[in-house]
This record gives sequence, C-alpha cells and structure tokens, in this order.
Amino acid sequence: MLRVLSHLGLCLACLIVLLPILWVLRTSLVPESLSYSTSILPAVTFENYASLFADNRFGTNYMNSIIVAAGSVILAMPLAAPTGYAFARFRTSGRAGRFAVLATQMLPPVALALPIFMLYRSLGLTNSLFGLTLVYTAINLPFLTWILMGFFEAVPRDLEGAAMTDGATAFGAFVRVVLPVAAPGIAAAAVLGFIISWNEFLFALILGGPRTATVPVALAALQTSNGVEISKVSAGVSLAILPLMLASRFIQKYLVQGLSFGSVK
Amino acid sequence: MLRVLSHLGLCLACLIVLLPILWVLRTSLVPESLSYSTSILPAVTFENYASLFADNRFGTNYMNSIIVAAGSVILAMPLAAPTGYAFARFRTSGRAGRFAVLATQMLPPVALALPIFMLYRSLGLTNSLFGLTLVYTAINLPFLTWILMGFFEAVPRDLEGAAMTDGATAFGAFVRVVLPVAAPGIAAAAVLGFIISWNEFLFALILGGPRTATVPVALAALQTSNGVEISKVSAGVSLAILPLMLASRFIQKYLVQGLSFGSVK
Amino acid sequence: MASITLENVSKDYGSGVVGVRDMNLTIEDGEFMIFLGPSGCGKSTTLRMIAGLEDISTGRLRIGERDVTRAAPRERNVAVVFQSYALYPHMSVRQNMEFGLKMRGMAPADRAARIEAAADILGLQPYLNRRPAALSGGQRQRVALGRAMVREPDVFLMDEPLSNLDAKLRAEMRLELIKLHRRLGRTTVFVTHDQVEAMTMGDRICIMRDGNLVQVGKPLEVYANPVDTFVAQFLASPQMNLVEARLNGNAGAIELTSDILSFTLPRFLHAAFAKALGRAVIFGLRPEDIHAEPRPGAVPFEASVVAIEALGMENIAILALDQSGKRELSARLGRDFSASIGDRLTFYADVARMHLFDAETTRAFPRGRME
Amino acid sequence: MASITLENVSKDYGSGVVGVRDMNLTIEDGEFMIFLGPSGCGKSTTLRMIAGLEDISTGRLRIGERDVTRAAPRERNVAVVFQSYALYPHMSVRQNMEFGLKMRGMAPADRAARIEAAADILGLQPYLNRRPAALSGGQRQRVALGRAMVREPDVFLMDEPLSNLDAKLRAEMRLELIKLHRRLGRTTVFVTHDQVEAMTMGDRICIMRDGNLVQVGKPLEVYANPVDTFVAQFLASPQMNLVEARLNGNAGAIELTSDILSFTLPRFLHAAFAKALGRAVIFGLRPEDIHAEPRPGAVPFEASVVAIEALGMENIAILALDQSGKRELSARLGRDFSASIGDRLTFYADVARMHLFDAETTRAFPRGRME
Repeated sequence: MLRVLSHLGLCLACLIVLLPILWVLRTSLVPESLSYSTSILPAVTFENYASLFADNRFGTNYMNSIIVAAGSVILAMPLAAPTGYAFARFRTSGRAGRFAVLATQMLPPVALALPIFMLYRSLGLTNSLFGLTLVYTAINLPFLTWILMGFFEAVPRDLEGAAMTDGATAFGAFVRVVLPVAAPGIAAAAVLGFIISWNEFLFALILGGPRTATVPVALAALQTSNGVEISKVSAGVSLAILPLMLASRFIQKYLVQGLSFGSVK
Repeated sequence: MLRVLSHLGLCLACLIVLLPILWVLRTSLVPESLSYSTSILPAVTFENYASLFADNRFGTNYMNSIIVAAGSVILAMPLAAPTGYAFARFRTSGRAGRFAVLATQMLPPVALALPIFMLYRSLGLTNSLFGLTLVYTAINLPFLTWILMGFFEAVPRDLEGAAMTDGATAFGAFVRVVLPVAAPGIAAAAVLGFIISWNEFLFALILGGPRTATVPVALAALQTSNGVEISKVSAGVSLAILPLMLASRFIQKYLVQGLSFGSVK
Repeated sequence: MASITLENVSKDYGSGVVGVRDMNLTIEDGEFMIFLGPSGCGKSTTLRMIAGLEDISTGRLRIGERDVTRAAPRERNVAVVFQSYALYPHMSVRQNMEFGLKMRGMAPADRAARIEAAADILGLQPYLNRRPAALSGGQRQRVALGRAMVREPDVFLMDEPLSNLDAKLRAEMRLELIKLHRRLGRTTVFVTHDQVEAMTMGDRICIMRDGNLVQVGKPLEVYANPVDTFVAQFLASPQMNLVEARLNGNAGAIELTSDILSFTLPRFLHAAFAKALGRAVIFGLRPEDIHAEPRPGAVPFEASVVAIEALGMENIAILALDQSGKRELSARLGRDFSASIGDRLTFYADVARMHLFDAETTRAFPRGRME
Repeated sequence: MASITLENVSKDYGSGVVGVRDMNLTIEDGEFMIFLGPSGCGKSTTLRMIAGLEDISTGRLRIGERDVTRAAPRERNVAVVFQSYALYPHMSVRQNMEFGLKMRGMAPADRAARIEAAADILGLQPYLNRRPAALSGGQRQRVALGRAMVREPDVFLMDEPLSNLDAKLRAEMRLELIKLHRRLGRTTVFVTHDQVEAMTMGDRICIMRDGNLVQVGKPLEVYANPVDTFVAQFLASPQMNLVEARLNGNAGAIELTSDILSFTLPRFLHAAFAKALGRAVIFGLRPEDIHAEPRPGAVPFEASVVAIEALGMENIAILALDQSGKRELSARLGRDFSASIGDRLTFYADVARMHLFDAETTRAFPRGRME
C-alpha cells in the first residue's frame, strides 16, 4: 500500500518536472490563435513548423548549429582525450587538484567576448562558422577533459601494461586499447560537449551574422522586437531539444554492446 | 638531452597557454595611457582597481556575484547529492544512460529566458538576487548531479552495509558515512557549480537591474557604449578569476586530509 | 535464543538468474556455521540476506523467535565483518568501533568501557586514534572484528574475512577467531571458499553449489561421508581421486572392476554397497589412502610417477595408471618418499576407506561411519 | 640465451619509500623462478621492472645478453600474465590472442596457426569468438595464458596468476602450468604469496621481504635450511615453532635449555652449532617433527592440548607447554590422532631435525644437509 502510494507520488513528481516541456510541445502543435487556450489539445497543425522554416530560415540556423556543435566536439575530442588520459594516469595532486587546474581555464565567457571579437575581426573570422566552432572548442575543452578523466580512471592499468608488452607503444596502447574500452564514456562526453555548444548564445550573437546565426540566436530573435511569436518559439524549442534526444539514443547504442571491463572474474 | 628539450618545450607550451591571462593581469596594473604599450611592465598602479570600485560600483557587482554563485551551490547541493547518490547506487541503464537523463534537463538557456522572465515578472522576482539564485540552482542541478554521481560510485558499497548493520537507516548511512567519505568530490562539484553561476551572463542581464548586476554584466558594461575601458576591464577580469583561484585552494585543503578509501589493504 | 532459521529462502535476481534456491537451514544458538562453496555459489548472497543487505525474494527468515524476513538491517542485531573490512575511512579506530554504539544510543561511559575491553582483547590499544588508512592489513582486520564485537550482537556474520591476509596472518587469525567464538559464544556464520578454514573453524559446514544447499554437517562427518562427487572433491586438496568402475558379484563376494584397478570389496562394506551391484559407479579414494608401503588390506597396483609436488612436510605424487597418462591419481605420501619422474612403482590403495558414487547421479552410496 | 640478470636493481619511489633495494639475481635460461613474499615485499614491483612496466631507479637489467634497463616493454620480448588477467574486453578471445602477433607484424596465416595451436593446448577452441565478459574465471585465466603463449616470448612473467581462482581450479592450473613450462622450456618468473605454489612449481624460489632479497634456492633446500626465522616461518603452514633458548656445555656435550624443553644435542649437530655455545638462540622445530608416539632420538615432553584443527587427512594440534597457555607449539599429527581439549599428554620432539637461529640477528646457524 505504502509502495503504491510512493510510486504514485513519484509519477506525479515526474509529471511536474516534464510538464513545461510537454506544454511547449503542445503549443508548437496548436494554431497560433489557440496558443494561450487552456484546453490540452484544441487542434493539431504543423503550420508553426512550416512557417518557421519558410519565413524565418530556421533550416539554415539549424544546420549552422549542427555544424558548430558537432565541429567543436570533433575538434575538442582529440585534445581532450589525451589530456584527460594524462590527468587520469599521472595522478598528481588528486582528483580535486586536477579539477582546480581545469577550473582556472573556465574564465567568464563575457570577459573573453570582446578580445575574441577584436581578434576575430582582424583575422576575418567573424561571421564564420569555423570561427564560432573554434571558440566552442576552447569552451568545451576543460569540461570534456574532466569528464573523460573519470572514464579513463575506470580503465584498469593492467590493460595498458598488457598492450605494451604485447608490442604497442604507450600511445598505441592508448589508441588501441584504452580508447575503445572507454568508448561509452567518450560518447557521453561528446554529448555533453555537443549540448554546451548547441546551447551557447553569447558568442553566437557577437561573432555571428544573419548568415551564421545558430538556433539560440534564432530563438532569441523570435522573442524580441515585434513581440513574442509563441507558436514559432515553441516549435523552435521543440526542434532544439531534438538532437539531445537523438544523442541520448546514440549513447544507448554503446550501452547495448555491453562493454563491461570484466577482465577479472 | 631529449628529456631537457621536451621539458623546455612543455614549459613554452605552458607559457603560451598562460600568456593571455598574464597579459590581462599586466594591463590591469599599468596606467591606462600605457595599456597598449608593448613593454612588459612600464609602470605599476592600482588606480584601475580603485576606479573600478569608486566609479563603477564594482563592489556591489562583486558581492552580488558571490551571493548568487554561492547561494545557487548551497541550494543545489542538497538536491544534487541525493540524486547523484541514487543514480550511482541504482545503476539503471548504465553510466551513459543516466547521463542521457540529465542531458534532457539541459535545455538551451535562451529558450528558457523569456518564459522565466515573464514568470518572474508576475512573481516579482525580477531584479532580485534570490530570483537569479533560483535560476542558477536549476542550471547547476544536472551538472552537479553528474559530477557527484562519479564520486559516489567510487564509495565502496560495503561501507553502507556496515553503517546499516551498525544501526543506521539507509538515509543515515548516506549522511553519516557516504557524504563524509565523498567530501573531496562534493567540494570539487561545489567549485564547478560556483564557476557556472559566477560566469553566467544571459540570465544575469535579463533578470537583473542596476542594483543586482553581477560581475559578467559589469564587465560587459565596461566593454560597450562609450568604447572599451581596457584597464578597468583587465582589472575586473583579474578580480573575476580570483574566487576560482581561492576555490582551488579550498579544495586542496580537503586533499591534504588525505582521505583515501583505504578500507581494503 | 539467537538461532537462525531459513525456510525456503530464495534469491531471484529476475530474468532467470537465481542466486539462492529454496534454502532450508537452521543454525543453532551459539553455533559456528561455515558456508563453503566455489565463487558464485550463493554463499555470500545468503549471508547478505541474513544481514538484511539483500532482499529475500521468497521464503522466511527468523533470528531467534523473530521473523525478520522484511526487517531492516539495523533491526536484526547482527554484525557483519566484510571481506573488504569496510572500515569508515574518515573515522579513527575508536570512532569506527563507537559508531554502532552511538547509533543505538548508548551512554558515552558505557561505550568507552566496551571499546577498551575489545581493544584489549584484540591488541588495538596503540591504534585507537589512528585512521584505518594508517593501519596494516592485519590491523584493519582486527578493527573490523572489534567493531563487530563491541556491539555484542546476537549474530556475527563474516564474509571471507581472512581472504585478504597472507598465509601466516591468516593462520593466526583463524585460531584467534576460534578462541573468540569460544569466549563470546555467539551464533556465527562464516563464509569462505577455503577448505582449511571450513574444516577447522566451524561446528558445522554448509556446502553450497549453484545456489543450492548440497550438504550440511560436522566437518569430519562431511569429509568422511560426502553426499556426492562435488562435495568429495571440493572439501579437500588434493582432491579425492575418482575412477569409473562397475560392481559385480553377489552378497558373498562383490568385485569392483575398472580399467585400472580391480579388487574384492572388504566384507564390512558389502551391506552398504550391495544396492550398487551391477551398476556403473564411480570409485573414490582420497590421496592420503594411497601409500608407498604395503599395509594390511591395501590393494597393490602399479603406476608411473608423473610428477612429485614436494611440499617439504610431505610429497604429493601424481601417478599415471595406463600408458597414455590420461588416467591420473594423486597420492599423499610421506616426506621421505622419493622417486624419479617416470619410475614405475607399486603403490597400495587402502580400499577399506573407499567411497562409492552412482555414475549417473553422482550421489554417494552412504558407507556409514568410517572404520 | 634468455636468462635474466638483475645487477644492483633498486626501485625508489622517492620521499624515502623504497620498493626494491639493491637486488642481485640471475635467472637461468629456461628456469622457472618463483618470487615469494608477503604483500608489499617488492616481488610484483620486481616483476614489473623486468617487464618494463615500472622504471628501474638504479642498477642494470639484462635479458639474455641485451641490456634492457631502459628499453620499452615492447622491446623486451616478454609476456606478462596479470593477476587481473587484463584481457582486452572489447576484443574476442581470438582477437585478444591475435593482438600481440598483429603488433609484431606477423602474417595473418601464421597468426591463425599459432592461435589454433594454443587454443588446442588450452582447450579454448569453443570460446574463440566470445568476449572475455562471457567467460568464467578459469576460462579467462586460460585466455590470459594463451595470449602470452602465442607470442612465444623469451620470458614469461606471471603475477599471481592463480590467486583469483578457487582452490580446485588453482590446483589444476598449477599442474597445467608446470606441464606447459616443461613443454615450452621458456624462462618463467612466477610471483606468488602462496607457499604451496612456491614449493611445488619452481626450480628455485626467491624469497623477498621489505624490498630485500632474503634467500634464493631450490624449494626443498630453502625448506631444509632457511637462512633466518622469517623464511623459516613464511615457507610453511603451520609455521615452524620457535622457542627462545640457550646453548651450554662444551664440544663433548651441548645442552639446549629453554623454559619448556631442555635436551642434549644429537652428536652430529655439534659441529654445526658449536659456535652458538653460550649464546641466546632461537630453537626451531617444524610442526611435522613433533609426534604423538615415541621414536628413536625424539625427546619426550608434556603438553596440554589447546585446540585440534581436524583437516580430515591430518590433525594440527595446538599444544600449551606451561600453565599460562602463553607458549604454544603446533604439531602436525596423523589423522588417527585423537584427544580432548585440555588433555595433558606426552609428545615427542624429533630434535635431530631442529633448526637454530641467533636470537639477536634471527639468522640461522646453518645445519647443512638434513639427515
């Protein structure tokens, strides 16, 4: 009886947590005139989505976001993985101490905004997806390093020893044994980096132009000047969450492979 | 010989990484007229700092930042710790799967900006440090949960078993044994949360007013309208990094205690 | 008063994985009970179910008269000594021992008295203010024991507590634990996969395999009368030699025949093994029942020495019976035995001590008390 | 050709922590060398230095004629079998075995042939396409062994490879490893803390303690002539009994006196122990040299039975010599010995097999070959 009650309570709590996001989804599917109605689903239309792509060039924004978010992960990972690995293996000053090192790399982005803007203008990198990707790479690096460090620590050291006596160099052991074994962690870190870049607004606004605007910039634009276009905003937010959901499924794939370390009984 | 060369190379790399931040420090200590000079330290003055506090009310900004950053950690931690613990103990769907759950809580902040602004306005929470603290608490929660989960996973399960047979409830075992043992991890997570809140700009700008402006907002203000006051900005950035440095030392203190799990030989 | 009764206790992990299957066992008040078995046999799971650290899927568990099937660990008044020791790393040795007393609301003076007493017995006085990380493996083991002792629980549950110690310390602690049990007289459950611990420490042994209870009994009784070939082989090192054979004859003269050894059964075993007549059986003989010198009643046979494990205090010889070297027996011989590898010698099988198992079910034909 | 030579090899972890101190040892080509010692004695560190997985602080290491002190692990042509097995979890059994061959650039056909051969020997054929996670502990152990074998390295380095197996499997693998070594004839270093493995597997034992090499020799020689009380006690279970004593008399008649036992030394030991005359010594006697029945030359003494560890195949009796019960001896008695706890009986010490140590240095007075 207590069990049933507590499960009911937990379900209710889940609903409360999910309600805002469900309501956004609902609003994106309802004609604009009925946006503020209190009925759950008065009518269903895909017009908000269509208009978002037709009138607001949301397709370009979406593609831009995918390019910079994926690009920053692709650039950051080859740097973060060896760094995290080095941190995990040479345990100088302990876990928290290493975090302290990374923390100093996490400056207030707003303090970097202007210097980077000026630097980029002189280098001709403003209004460029590549330039934005580079900034996101720099932002991602300390976070990815930290996350990966945790996964690399979980890889038994003997595995490297085995690979090295089997004929691999230290780097070879890292690439051929440690990286594949830590694959689920790398996938998780990649998703985190993708989210950080996907969600970033400040640099996207400052360094971008109409051609290179990303999803957050587009969402902001929908909320300003001519009043809030709530239906389109809802459609945009729904689409913005989509890659996060897809990324989660991508991680699940690695889980299904059931890679446990399992080298000891 | 190779050893010496590689160490020289590493030192050079460190210098390159640290150069920007060292140059900011240098500029903050140089009279404004010499800011753009190329000499390393043409003169030393604390005037930039003094003027920052006198003319720009940077003291208020600083105090605001400390309140919201520390406050958000203090509010988020009691929620993140049990959540991270539950994730660590009931290993449903594996590490990456649990990350996927948290990832869905990491919506684009800009998508939340307007709803939260409207909600806050009707609740009278705009231009309030408490309101800003609440938003940062929500932003911090998924990150802190993820970080703490890793630390809780490293706590041997038998410790809880021992505490529970010794007479503690499941919650008692968590509070009296698991939490203290995971203390270094909690400190590291707290620093991360503090940094995230300390650096946040978008919500600080939207939800704040002159009275509640935080350091990032103040730094942005120094960079706009009337041209860039480079000396003051440098001083502000130097001060903005200060708490991160202090936090690192705070973590070190926990490390010195040398809390290793060491319950097996 | 603090007996432990398991009634049809099962642990089902779901999706077909069964940890413990339908276990029935009564551990008497004050008894020292050993759970023995290979890894994964369910012995630790059973101990954790008694402690309340693992849910019981079906069945009932009683400690004393109380049904504790669903009780929380803290309501059972048991103390667990973990294989990993599980000392609280952030507390001193004294605080480690004090924790359980504090949680039960004991007055500070009483707590101190109990800790002093336990520290005296275990020789922990010099270490009371140290953290576990500053102790050696053996000292940590003692702290774990002390933490359990001060609580004066109804039941001690020990999960391979000696397996992280080296051989010397392990032998010492084995004796100390036996003495401690005699002094305290508390019901104790001791999980191990070490047959020496099993034979020497317990009042009774409970042997498990694949989640099933296979045999319960006094150590020497189980040793003398294993219920099946698994117990016969598991409870000794080197293991019992097993040879496929066949029993022929009549009540007057029973003949055992196998590829390697054939002999007439001693008369006093006729009654016990008569029902195996004409069936495929497995003939079992322990390594210590093969001798290098003749003895009365022992059956001579020829074998080549394949290997000698010289332990200093004795020699274990591996003997090949046929040319292929496929059929091997091990023999536990005196320390004075010496031979070269390849020597073909005569050995003597003390068949009066033989065991007999059904070849199909691997169950023993009980031979009754060993002569 | 593939001998291993350590010259003054040390491992210094800095800040005063020394892992291995100034070690000198030559392991002959084809030899099976055991490193034995308690945990933390430096035996695994030494093995890892030979493998190249741990830097050598000072000293030189040669494998065959080649100085490999600073060589990378892959340049040493050694194979390591880890205690944790360290199988690559993302590769099948076949890929695990293939990895080392691939890294050395062997042609696919040759790789396949080697893997087939090793899998046949180790009985791994049915598992070649499985992942390590889908194997039992014993199977993983075989894969780890197979991965080392296919490489046909100059040297096998094994770091407690059997310690994760249960007693039955461990005994089986012990014999298999010995046979494998005979078949392959490769230099092998085997680290263990198990005295049975040490006594039975190796050509020689190297006993370490606190980073120092204490004694090297053939197992039975070390057993018969331990250089100090540490080796005397470490190499057997139950341990050698040690009693503080004093030697008095002259070359004609040497008398050993202690609180518990006093006797005249057998004549043939006079020469060996004469230099201990008048000094404080430690008298050592192994448990198997105390008997329950009289034998020629054995010295009778009275003792109370404190405990009996009945192992089935034998009985270990703990005997108290004085009233306090403080001075205890253990005696390894036949399986037919029976007595009640507390019985005061006469036992017989076979003093011809006694050992003698300097009380101050704990070093043995060498007694030469055991009679």
